[in-house]
Amino acid sequence: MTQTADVTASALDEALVQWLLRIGDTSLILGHRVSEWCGHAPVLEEDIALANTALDLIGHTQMWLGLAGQIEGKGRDADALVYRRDAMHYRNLKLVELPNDDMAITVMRLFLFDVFHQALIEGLTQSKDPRIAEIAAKALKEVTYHLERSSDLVVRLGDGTQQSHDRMQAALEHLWPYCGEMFWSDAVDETLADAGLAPHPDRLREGWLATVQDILTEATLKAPEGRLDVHLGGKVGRHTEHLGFLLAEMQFLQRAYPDADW
Amino acid sequence: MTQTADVTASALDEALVQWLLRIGDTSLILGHRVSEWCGHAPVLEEDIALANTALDLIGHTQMWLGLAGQIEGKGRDADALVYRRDAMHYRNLKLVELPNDDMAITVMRLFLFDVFHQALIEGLTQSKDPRIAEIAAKALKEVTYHLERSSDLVVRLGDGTQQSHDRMQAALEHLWPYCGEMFWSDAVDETLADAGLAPHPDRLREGWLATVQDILTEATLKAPEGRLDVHLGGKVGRHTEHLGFLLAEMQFLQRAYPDADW
Amino acid sequence: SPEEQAFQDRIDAGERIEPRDWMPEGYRKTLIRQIGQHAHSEIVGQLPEGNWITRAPTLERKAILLAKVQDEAGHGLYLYSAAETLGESRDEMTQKLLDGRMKYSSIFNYPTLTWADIGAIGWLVDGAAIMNQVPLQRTSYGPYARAMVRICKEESFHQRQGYHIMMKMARGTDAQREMAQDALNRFWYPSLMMFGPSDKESVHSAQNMAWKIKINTNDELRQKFVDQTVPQAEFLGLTVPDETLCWNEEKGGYDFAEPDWNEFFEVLKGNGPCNAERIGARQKAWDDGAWFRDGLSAYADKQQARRMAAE
Amino acid sequence: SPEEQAFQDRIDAGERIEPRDWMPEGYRKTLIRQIGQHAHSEIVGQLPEGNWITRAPTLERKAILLAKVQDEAGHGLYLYSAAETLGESRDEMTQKLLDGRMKYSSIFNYPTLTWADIGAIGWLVDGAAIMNQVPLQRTSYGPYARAMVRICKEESFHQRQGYHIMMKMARGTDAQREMAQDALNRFWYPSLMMFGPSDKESVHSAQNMAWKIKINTNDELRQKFVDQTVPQAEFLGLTVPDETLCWNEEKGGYDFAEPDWNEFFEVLKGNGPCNAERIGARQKAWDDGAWFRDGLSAYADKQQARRMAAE
Repeated sequence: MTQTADVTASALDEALVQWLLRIGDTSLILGHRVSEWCGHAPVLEEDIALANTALDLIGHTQMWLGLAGQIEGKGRDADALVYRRDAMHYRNLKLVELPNDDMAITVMRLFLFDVFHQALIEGLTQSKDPRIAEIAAKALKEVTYHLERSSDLVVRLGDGTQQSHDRMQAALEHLWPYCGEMFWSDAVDETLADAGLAPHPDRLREGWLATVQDILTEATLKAPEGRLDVHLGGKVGRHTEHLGFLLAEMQFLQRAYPDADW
Repeated sequence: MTQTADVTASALDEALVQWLLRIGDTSLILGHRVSEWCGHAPVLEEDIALANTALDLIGHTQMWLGLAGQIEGKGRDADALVYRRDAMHYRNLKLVELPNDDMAITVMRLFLFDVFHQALIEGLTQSKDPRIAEIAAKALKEVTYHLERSSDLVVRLGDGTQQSHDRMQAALEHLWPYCGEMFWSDAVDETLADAGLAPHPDRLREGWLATVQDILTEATLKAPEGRLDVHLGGKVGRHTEHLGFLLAEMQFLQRAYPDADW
Repeated sequence: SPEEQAFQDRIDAGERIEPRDWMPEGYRKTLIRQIGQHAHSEIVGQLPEGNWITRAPTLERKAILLAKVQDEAGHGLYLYSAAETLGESRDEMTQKLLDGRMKYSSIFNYPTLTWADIGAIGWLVDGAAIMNQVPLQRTSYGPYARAMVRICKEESFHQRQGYHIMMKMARGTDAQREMAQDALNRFWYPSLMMFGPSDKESVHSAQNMAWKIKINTNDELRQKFVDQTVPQAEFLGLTVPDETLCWNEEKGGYDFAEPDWNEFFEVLKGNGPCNAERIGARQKAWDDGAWFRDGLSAYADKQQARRMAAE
Repeated sequence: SPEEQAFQDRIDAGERIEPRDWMPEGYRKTLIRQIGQHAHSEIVGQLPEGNWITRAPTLERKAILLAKVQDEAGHGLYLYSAAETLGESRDEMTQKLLDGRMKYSSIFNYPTLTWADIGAIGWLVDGAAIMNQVPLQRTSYGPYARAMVRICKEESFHQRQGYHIMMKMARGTDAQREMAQDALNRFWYPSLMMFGPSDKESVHSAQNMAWKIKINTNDELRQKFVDQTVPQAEFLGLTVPDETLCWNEEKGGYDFAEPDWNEFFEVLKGNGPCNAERIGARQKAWDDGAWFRDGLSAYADKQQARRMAAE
């Protein structure tokens, strides 16, 4: 009995580490993309707001990956996980690694992700793992604010000029086939859900669709008819061609000066 | 006496290594920029021609930096020099590290550099150092062809449509203040010139101006009035902000997998 | 018709059809489509490999890869020229590529995620391409057959270079071996798909074979590819991601699992990992390059006018 | 005039001037120029530091840098607001920045080439900025003085963080120390230039001092900066790139070499290492963002129309 319980605990920990990498990497990479706007946003208020969002996401990354490293028990802290893994070992959603392109893509991506993220974090405040619940509780106010802000921008730009409407619609079409990965699940997600540690991704789909639909309607935008789940694989390390370039840039100093302390 | 001769020889070698890094790094970084066009050029013939130019330049890099490593005598081969130096130790001209932006910048930069490069390589075929003369002899046909091709394109695009003319003129204005670095010299260049190993950069200026002026006239373009030598420093390791990003990308694999053989 | 009969007789006799010869409309159209698609594949095929040129791990690898991508552009050039002899211009074909009326090989809708993918593409994708192309050196249309001769020669270099990369990786560090295995895992089935679905009973296929535009069935070529590739994988110490794979003594070849044809059709429909990126990149190159092409042709017009004025 | 006299009396009495108060046209114009230039410096100042956000070496450093750049945008916002109270809109000032009618601090025309530069900017550039700004908390124009109070509080954080980066680097590996020394070499003289050329005999300066828009002379501030910074450099074990530098017991401060004022004027004329890049980046942000700003204001108009229709 004890042995079985031990095996189960270790299998759970393994799944938990994977799950934490997924959520932590997703925060990191989205934060990175958002931070690329620093100094280049269309209006000063956006420079400030985007930097703020990036800061929140980097903060979440520190917590999620810190916990991942701790549970993994191989002496890797959040920085080691961030700066010393190559693309095939990253577990973020593909949605967040796509280039920013323009503010329409940036805003629309934040919105599509924030709807999911807010529901996920809210669910995680009820996690049976107090470490997860605690991080979620810290993050909840921030992600709720992110969602407010991005929904508001989607409405204003969707229902703005013809050009802003068209750009937002095009961004939506571009990003839609990447959204299904948020609800995709495998044994890792099953394990976490069964143990009461995290909501099953599948359970978040319906609420996401409803909220997204509401906001799109208000924004006079139209949900695409194509499949949501065309681009899967990020959660198991099969990424787009963009991630490698992002990491090469992000990791340069740690890779080039492995002995240095910063 | 012998000791003085030795010291002189070692001082010469030191200057020679610096000089070889300058020419080798310049070939490398320009080759890198040109190679970024692969698959993205405006017409198939350009895809081929640009890949060809990049190939030539990478080939020159192998020879120049191979010789640099050999003379340096610290066991660094061309790959070690290319993949394991950070930006402040790179010695290329700033001109070649600027982003491609568009084909006008790309073509104009190649032209402005090729005029200098062709004269330099031709001069180097007369170097008193047979190793340098040999490399130059190998490269001469290629750089002569580069110059033919880029001059031809400058003429055709300068005297093409109004738009192509304007873009070429804008590219010329953009690049002009970087050109002076080709003729800038310091003790390294003096040493090489005094020893009869390489033409003094200053001696190449007049010919460059004359050739450039001829082609620009044929291309119905106008040489800018501003200073040529606004942007110096690449030859002593003070670069633009662009080089760091270029190197992060280029060096990724060697940095991330220091023990690997490829 | 008698003309058609005479045409078929020439083909049956092993004669080459040349651009000015009479040919059935179906033959011409099928060839334009096939050669054009092949040309487009060379062009789009520059992108996944080009993706690693700036990150190649040594100068030598960089030079080899650059030369390879350059060869592909060259192949595109021969093939567009061959198709142009049939009456369709390169620009027309490019338009059809960009607006989706013409296809390119679906394999290029898969991403190159690690350096090992550059090896895998050379080894598997060029390997499969050669398998398809070698018989086409004997195709009935002269310009196409001659283009194939040149192309096959270069492709076999590329395949060897790709295999060499795989060898270095498979026999390298743990991380390299992991990348090599992962590349094989990802490219195996897409490579099998390169031969197309089984065409045993396709009427279309039968006509093309009669015309010697198609020489072997898809299944024959796929079998040949598997039989050639499996021992190569074993030599590398890599595992083909097919648990059902086993030697069939009786047929003298391997039994192997079919790729997921559903995925194949999805990719064909545009739902592959990189369809939008690939066409987007080509569209951007085309749009951004408009001023460049216009400039060159305006200059050519001016030169012509100047020459005429001087006469 | 009597108004002017009354105005000057208020200032001499240490009163604060507020937006609705009467003020001389010269005072207003000088302030708009000075506050606007300061605001522009915060905005353009995001760029050299922003250049390293995606490459910050640890998550903590990344977060600190992001927060710093965000603070700078915030400072820009306060300052534009302060300038707007004088009757010039943010968009007008932005236009003047982009077309060169208004300046920003020349220091931001120098590139950030290594991570140590992020340290050097915090330590030296923010250090010099604070030296300039602390007295301006007592400036005569209320909104400007209040903005300065907020800004100075944050800047001193930034300076400490910058110094901390330098400390880590200067006491780190050889490569790190080399970067730290190189950053000091490159940023020392440009930092000294931040106080501007000597203004001892400038009439302009005298008027601004009477108006309490300027509190100290450039030379006073520069001396103070050197006196504060040299011991900090010594503590780091770095060498200030000035061979003439030495303590002058008599004046109770350091003697030091003047920066190359020729370089200063060249950079001011547009010939600095990054002038074109900085303004180019701001112009691009402005142009690319036009549809975004238009979209938001179109929505605001529609909302207003809807509210009015509903009433």
